[in-house]
Amino acid sequence: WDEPIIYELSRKGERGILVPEADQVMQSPDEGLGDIPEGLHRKEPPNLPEMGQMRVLKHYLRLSQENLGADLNIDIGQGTCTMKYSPKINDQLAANPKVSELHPCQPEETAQGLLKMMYETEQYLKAISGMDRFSLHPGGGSHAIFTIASIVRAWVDSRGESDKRDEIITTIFSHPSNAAASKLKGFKIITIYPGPDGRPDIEALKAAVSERTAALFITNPEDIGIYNSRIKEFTDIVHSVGGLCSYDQANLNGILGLTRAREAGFDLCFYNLHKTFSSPHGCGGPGGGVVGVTEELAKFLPVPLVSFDEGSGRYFLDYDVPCTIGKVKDFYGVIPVILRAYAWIRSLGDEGLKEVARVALLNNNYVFKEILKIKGASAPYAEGELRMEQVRYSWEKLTKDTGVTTTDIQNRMFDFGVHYWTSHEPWIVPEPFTIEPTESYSKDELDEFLAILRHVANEAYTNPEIVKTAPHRSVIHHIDHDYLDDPKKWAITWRAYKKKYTGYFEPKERKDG
Amino acid sequence: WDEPIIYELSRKGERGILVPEADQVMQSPDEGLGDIPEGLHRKEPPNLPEMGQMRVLKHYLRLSQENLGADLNIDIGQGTCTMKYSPKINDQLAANPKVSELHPCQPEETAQGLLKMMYETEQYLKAISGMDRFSLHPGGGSHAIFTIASIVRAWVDSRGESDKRDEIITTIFSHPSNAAASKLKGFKIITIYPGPDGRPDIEALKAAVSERTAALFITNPEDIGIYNSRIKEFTDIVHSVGGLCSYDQANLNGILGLTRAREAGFDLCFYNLHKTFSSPHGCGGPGGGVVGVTEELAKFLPVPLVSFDEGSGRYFLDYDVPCTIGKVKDFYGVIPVILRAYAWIRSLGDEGLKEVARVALLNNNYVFKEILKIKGASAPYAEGELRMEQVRYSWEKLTKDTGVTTTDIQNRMFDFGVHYWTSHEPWIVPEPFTIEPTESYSKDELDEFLAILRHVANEAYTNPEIVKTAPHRSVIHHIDHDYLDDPKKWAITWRAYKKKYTGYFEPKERKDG
Amino acid sequence: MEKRKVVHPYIPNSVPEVQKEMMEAIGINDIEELYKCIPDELKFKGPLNLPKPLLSEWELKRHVDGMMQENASCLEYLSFLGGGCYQHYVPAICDEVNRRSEFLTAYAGEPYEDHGRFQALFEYASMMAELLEMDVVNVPTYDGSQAAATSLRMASRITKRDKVLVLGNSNPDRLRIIKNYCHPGVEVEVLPFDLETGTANLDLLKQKVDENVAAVYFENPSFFGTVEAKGQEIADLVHDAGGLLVVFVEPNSLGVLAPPSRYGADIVCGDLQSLGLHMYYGGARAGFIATPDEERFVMEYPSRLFGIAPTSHKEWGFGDVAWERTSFAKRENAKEFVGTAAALWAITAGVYLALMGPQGMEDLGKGILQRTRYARKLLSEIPGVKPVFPQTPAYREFVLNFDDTGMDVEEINQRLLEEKIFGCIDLSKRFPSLGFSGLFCVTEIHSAGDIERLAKALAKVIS
Amino acid sequence: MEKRKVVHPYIPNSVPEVQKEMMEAIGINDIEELYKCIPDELKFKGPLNLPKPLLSEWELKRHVDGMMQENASCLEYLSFLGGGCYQHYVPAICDEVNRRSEFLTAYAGEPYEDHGRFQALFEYASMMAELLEMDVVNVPTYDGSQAAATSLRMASRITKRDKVLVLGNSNPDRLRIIKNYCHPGVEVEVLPFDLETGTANLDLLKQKVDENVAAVYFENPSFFGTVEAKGQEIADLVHDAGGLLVVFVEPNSLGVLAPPSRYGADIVCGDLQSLGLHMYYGGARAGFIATPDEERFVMEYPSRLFGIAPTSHKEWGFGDVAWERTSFAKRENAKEFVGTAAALWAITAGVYLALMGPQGMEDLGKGILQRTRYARKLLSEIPGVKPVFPQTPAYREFVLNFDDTGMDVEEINQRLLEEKIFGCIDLSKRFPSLGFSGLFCVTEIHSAGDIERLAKALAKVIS
Repeated sequence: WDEPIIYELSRKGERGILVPEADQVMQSPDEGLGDIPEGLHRKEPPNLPEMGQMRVLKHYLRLSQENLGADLNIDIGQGTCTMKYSPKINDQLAANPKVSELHPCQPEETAQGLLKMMYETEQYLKAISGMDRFSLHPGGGSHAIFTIASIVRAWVDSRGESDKRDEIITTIFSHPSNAAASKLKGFKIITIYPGPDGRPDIEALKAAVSERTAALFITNPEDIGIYNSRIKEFTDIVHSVGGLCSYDQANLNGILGLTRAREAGFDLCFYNLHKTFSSPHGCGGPGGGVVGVTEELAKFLPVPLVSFDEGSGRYFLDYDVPCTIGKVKDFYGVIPVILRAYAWIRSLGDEGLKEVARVALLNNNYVFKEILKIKGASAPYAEGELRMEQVRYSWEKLTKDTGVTTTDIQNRMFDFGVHYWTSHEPWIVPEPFTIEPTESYSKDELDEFLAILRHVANEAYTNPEIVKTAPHRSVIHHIDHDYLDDPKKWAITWRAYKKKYTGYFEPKERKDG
Repeated sequence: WDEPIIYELSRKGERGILVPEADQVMQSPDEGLGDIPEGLHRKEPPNLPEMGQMRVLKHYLRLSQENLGADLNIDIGQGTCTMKYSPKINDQLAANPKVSELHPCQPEETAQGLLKMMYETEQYLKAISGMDRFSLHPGGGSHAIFTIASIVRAWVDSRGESDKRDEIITTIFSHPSNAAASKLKGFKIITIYPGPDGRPDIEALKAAVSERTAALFITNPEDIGIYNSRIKEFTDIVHSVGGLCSYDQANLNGILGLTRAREAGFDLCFYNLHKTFSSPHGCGGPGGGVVGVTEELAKFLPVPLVSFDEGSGRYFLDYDVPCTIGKVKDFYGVIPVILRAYAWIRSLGDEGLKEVARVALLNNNYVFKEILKIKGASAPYAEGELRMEQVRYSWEKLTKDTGVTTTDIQNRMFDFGVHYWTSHEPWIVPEPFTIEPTESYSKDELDEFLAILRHVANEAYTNPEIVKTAPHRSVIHHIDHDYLDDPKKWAITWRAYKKKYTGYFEPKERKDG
Repeated sequence: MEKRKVVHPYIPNSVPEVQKEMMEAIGINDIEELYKCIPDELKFKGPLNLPKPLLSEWELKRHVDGMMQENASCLEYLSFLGGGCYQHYVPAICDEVNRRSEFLTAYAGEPYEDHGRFQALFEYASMMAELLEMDVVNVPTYDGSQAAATSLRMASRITKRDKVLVLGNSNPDRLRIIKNYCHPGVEVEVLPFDLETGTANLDLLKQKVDENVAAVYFENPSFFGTVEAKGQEIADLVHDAGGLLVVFVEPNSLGVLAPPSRYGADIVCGDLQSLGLHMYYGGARAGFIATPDEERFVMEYPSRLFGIAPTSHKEWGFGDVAWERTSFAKRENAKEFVGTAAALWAITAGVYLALMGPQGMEDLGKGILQRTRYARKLLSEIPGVKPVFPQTPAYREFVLNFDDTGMDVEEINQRLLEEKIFGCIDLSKRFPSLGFSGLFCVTEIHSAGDIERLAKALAKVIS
Repeated sequence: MEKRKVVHPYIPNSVPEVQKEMMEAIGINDIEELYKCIPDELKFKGPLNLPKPLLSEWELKRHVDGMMQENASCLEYLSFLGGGCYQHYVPAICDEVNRRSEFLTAYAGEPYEDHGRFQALFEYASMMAELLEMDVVNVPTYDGSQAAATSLRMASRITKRDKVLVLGNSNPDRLRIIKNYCHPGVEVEVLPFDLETGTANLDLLKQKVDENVAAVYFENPSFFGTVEAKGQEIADLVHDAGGLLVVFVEPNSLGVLAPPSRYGADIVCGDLQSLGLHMYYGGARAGFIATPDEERFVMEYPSRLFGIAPTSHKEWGFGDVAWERTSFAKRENAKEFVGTAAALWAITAGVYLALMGPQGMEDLGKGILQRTRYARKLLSEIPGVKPVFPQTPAYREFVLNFDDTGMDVEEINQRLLEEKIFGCIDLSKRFPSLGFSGLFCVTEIHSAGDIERLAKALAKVIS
């Protein structure tokens, strides 16, 4: 499709949908806005497109087809993000009007089904983590980290150590939000880098901890797919100086049911429901992040929790959280996402969840072995060891040999209808890419992805031009990035575009003219 | 996508969905089939594909993207079929479990909402047609014609004229099923051809009628989009010899609310709910055909009808139809389609329905004027007259000038992402195509379609090769039709393919070898 | 105050300014000029007698959903109704696929633009072919009854004979459809079934089958749920007389039961409703017809048949096989007629079969057999309740007799309704020879608890 | 009898033979070898304490739907609840689009593969920009409260000041979120509202606004539904002191009410729930932030911003604007943090705005104003019921006081519940200064009949 910007489809007078008119009795005799003062009237109608319903639908259907969702491609090229299958039945269950048409303030007795679901979900998460209490509020992984940082902040404050414990330690292969959200909550950040085996350097940690250490925010296995076997030592070290330990388990997929945060010595942890727990990613949300804490920290959780009253046999919204950080999100969490996670857990059970992790490991190591055979590819760190659920690879050699970079490879992979992502910044691993096969893909699909990767790597050696000039089969061609970074050129809305340009990017007025 | 045949995706052991097991108490101690005699056991499991759920979904999503539905393209190239907008809200209403999860034999008191909807729909159809009673049973337009032919048959038989009245008259521009279904019901077919103005020749009709005439089956306006103003004379002529008149209003779109079957003298008529009444076409059904008759013929309708009992205030399935032809379809009609039609009528009302017809005429005549300006295109018959809701055009001149045929044009139109159909056979109009813009498309979309058509016609004159070798941008390329018509070569299932071929169409054994 | 003209969301060009522009292009001043060819006396001038439009979606939704609120669905009530329409589980993916705009709103496109539709329907036919062990399967007809009727018409044309024998344990509504469809031209004789077993009366068949008989038709399982074990004998009988055997089969039984082709059926037909379609008050149906890959069969189909074909670039191509058979090509000289029927339901059934796979179909069939046995046994133990055809194996449905309860079936059903149970289909009127009997149905959706709930309610009702 | 291993439909490679094949390729004999790096003492060996799996979809669906059956939805009960979550009509197309696999399951693709997602989000921002009359709009945050909190943090960074003033007639839960989000680093002072009008106390503001104040924040309409008419005065006040004005606005009011940019707001924020999202028990939220197109604003956004850019072939291209601001690029040196938030809801809101168009938004706003007036008037006529802030115009919500009824709000709500009505949000505890008061809400889905039903029920309940 060569689908125009929606404003180019507008035709004055067309209507996409009609609104229920106020009945005669409710209409005022005048045409005006009643008691709204003149100054607050909108003088000109908002410049929204005017389109018939079918054209609106067609526009968005066409745009939808210009996407590669997990349902459509072999979506293992987005490492760290656990692009697993999101069962359609769970979408159907979440679309039930008995879920979607509930108001958060309706009497609890009329929402018992939903409250029970939330309560039970918490019980399952407790079993999976070994933690004592969960908040289902956060809207995503970064939000969960922010919530944890808020709890650490409240904990520090509650101990009167606000000025003393002001450092949070994290690792370079942990998600950037660990550093960013902690900073927001007023902590200084100390970042640990990996040792030669790819695992965070325990000596660096020892050097970093002190009575200023508020907490350790760490992932394990980290984004490079290597499990830190000494994780308990890490948490012990931090505990020894009185700090807390927070486990970033946004992606739990490689160890689900195999090992738990509790036994590894963590005080807090979180899961992304849109990763391990299968809720779809929705172009970047709505997702869900759930935060688990030990008994000691439960009193800091945001309100309300969902509790059960034995007496009345009723579930209720529990605001009795003495040191609560208050709220981090409107109402009680991303309900349709939580419901999907509930259904997913229920459909698999104990054995199923463990099989998820086992097959995620199996798939990943199968792909790992095959990628290492590709000329130009390598997997830095921990040579000879197997990996967990994902691997961060490097095209360093291929780039040296051919000049083709991981970004070039990325653009070329699109030509074959598969997604491929480089990696989070900074690129400690040179020319990186991260592959996470999850449990959702069959061997045949993994083989197909590998064949494409092999083909493109081979092209890099035999016909680098075709890779460097990719994509060739995308809806669009090379984008000029200058228009995204220069304040004079960027246009973040059509309104801004129209102020800066006429026609196709013809500047309205000369700059510095 | 280059999506394989589903059997190529099968992997032994994979499962797409699990079935609820019988509880322990229901399981027999043995693993066998209980009392089913050995000879009836299936010995080898059916050779169905074995696939994980995500892969099944992906397969069908990819196949879906390889279609041009009305929601996706400017679907005005399928004349006679009224490819209008099917409102999504109506799909949503039909998906209500209070509709989809009803059993046809459940007590009528538990299906009052649905029965009322059916009853009301009949009332609306009566208002629109002027007829006295409707059956909602038939599954489509051809099925409605068959139902009408069955009624005519029963009527003839009931009068003891089975051997005498054995002819049905139709016209060449009426849908082929008028002839075919009547033939099936034991009638001889007389086909009337158009006069120079494109309208069925009234003299030919006069010559055709006799005491053998059971009925006239006619469309108006016919597929070529010309309204026969003398239609009342036609029905009078047939009535004068004691025959019935059946109005094929599969497509009512050009005259909806503007003129009715009753006033034109018809005894029977039918509508396609998936054309005029907006139910989606579903790749070729499920559709719906509704048959309307005068009071005199109501006693022949299939059972049950839906009636209302004043006394109890209840709607009920009415089997009291004395001369019923019996049944033509399981249960009571295509409920989700009927519901959509109900909702569509309710959303538009009297004025809205008339506006549908008016805009269908407006759109068509706008397109008509523009197409006549294209070099090589013409619209046979009734020169200088406007058209109704569609037009049958001809590329006769273009083909003569350039050698490019309407089929070539068709294949080339696909390259621009629009649908284009030639016409029903036989091609009385040479190198035909039929355009029916309906009321659903904006002027901009009509202009876009016209621009494509103009472009392709121009290519025919300037670069005929590119048209003749089209399509160039389809998922697939030129198909060898020999494999569809030769019994030795055709394969209607993968099972048959595997018996005839190995690899890619390599014959398993030499023929005549 | 002048009323503003409604610009309807479904009719973009109802904008007055646009209409004016287009009228100018056409060269008219008033839209009415566009239908001046309709004679004045035929013009309909009054308002249609219709209720006020519900212009906003919300009002429409509120109205329609509100009306449907008066229905009680089989998700709310516990239902044991069958009789040709069955409550099986419909996988979410089936809905997902058939609600896709691309499938839902496609229609008659050519193989080049609608490649996906052709492939999906070819695959549907291919999977059905495996289930049935037949090499040709059509693009579906309106419903199973239409498929049955056409199968008999096909048999008549193939054998050039004009009489068919159908067993009396068939679905009586289906027989009405067959009779109308075959009239005139093919005589349909209904043979009484064996009252002892609910299956074919072989002696009677032996008398009746002769060289005038184009086909014998039976359903397996029958309308009563009884499984016909004498298929091969019947096939031999009719084949010996030069006729064909037509069997109407429940496809979802074929994970465990032998397909009719294994006991000699020449034409197999049935309905797809049990393969992933919601019940829709009996409104979701699609009929299949399967035959061997022989020209004498293939050329008699009225339906479209999609075949696979090579392309110039070695892709999988598809198209219509033997198009010239159809009424699209040949009008009254075609085989019967063809039109828009039920393609989307075939795609859906294909999705269902792909999800189920061989193991799923076996699990399904086995589970239904287990439940049928359990339910029949449990209910038969209730005092006053007698199983009908107790010696005959049953699939999914079975008949119980209530003569000893002193109640008629309608009353029993009415009382069960108070327990929020849809009980059984009353056979008393249509099969008086069975006394006060009812037809019960269980599927994979019924748990032991559900069946026990019925048993308890039934015991209470008739005690 | 050995139990067959479950091959789960979601885990294709749980087939034992496939696992064996893959293990061979890897060079291991047992899957456990894959996690031998986990020390034995950390390995979790017992079963997780989870209920038995519901392996079939049917069992899962029956279980979950059965559980949800215990809820009573706002389609079954007549609801007048608002307070931050609103029952507006969600057009079918909104659901249709956001349930499309292609949008639902896409994630972080690049502009070349996910062109449609980028365009849809750019268009969303563009339509919001017109509604708000602002030139920059972000890819949304988790919710409106997060947007409000971030807006205040942005204001603090822009002005390099660390104190913000927020009006006390704001949503109290939102203020809790703001306070936690701003701590530490930005001090949040809550100013009492004018008890007479339910709007800003201008005198108090004049005292409080000084050169330490980064921003003044208010909501329009306020938590009480009151419309703030003194926006320009407040803007002038804070601008004179070198601070910024941050306004949280209800976007669906902007078809009739002036956007905050017209009365001097520098940063405008809010929630998208009212633009085509179902309520989901408060679970469907997305926050927007809008500012002028000035570098000092743009560079302070933590969110992603999608811009339009030319391509080598003159198509419309898209990409991330000023990526280097974000925590993806800069970790702790970024502006706040960013992660997966609520993109799908933004696409949905875009669909909503495209469907509504200018006329739809005007009709919507006008209709809500009419209903608000009607409901407030009708209910206030009931003896014992007093309107609170009676002189202040209200949008969608309004407060009623029940002091004279002798009943508390909880009791009234309880009694209304018996009439199948969800009445009002009880303000008694959180706003004791308002006495026994409740917050009522009406939207375009309420007919006059609905409102009259409430009035009748309320009159009955308190009489």
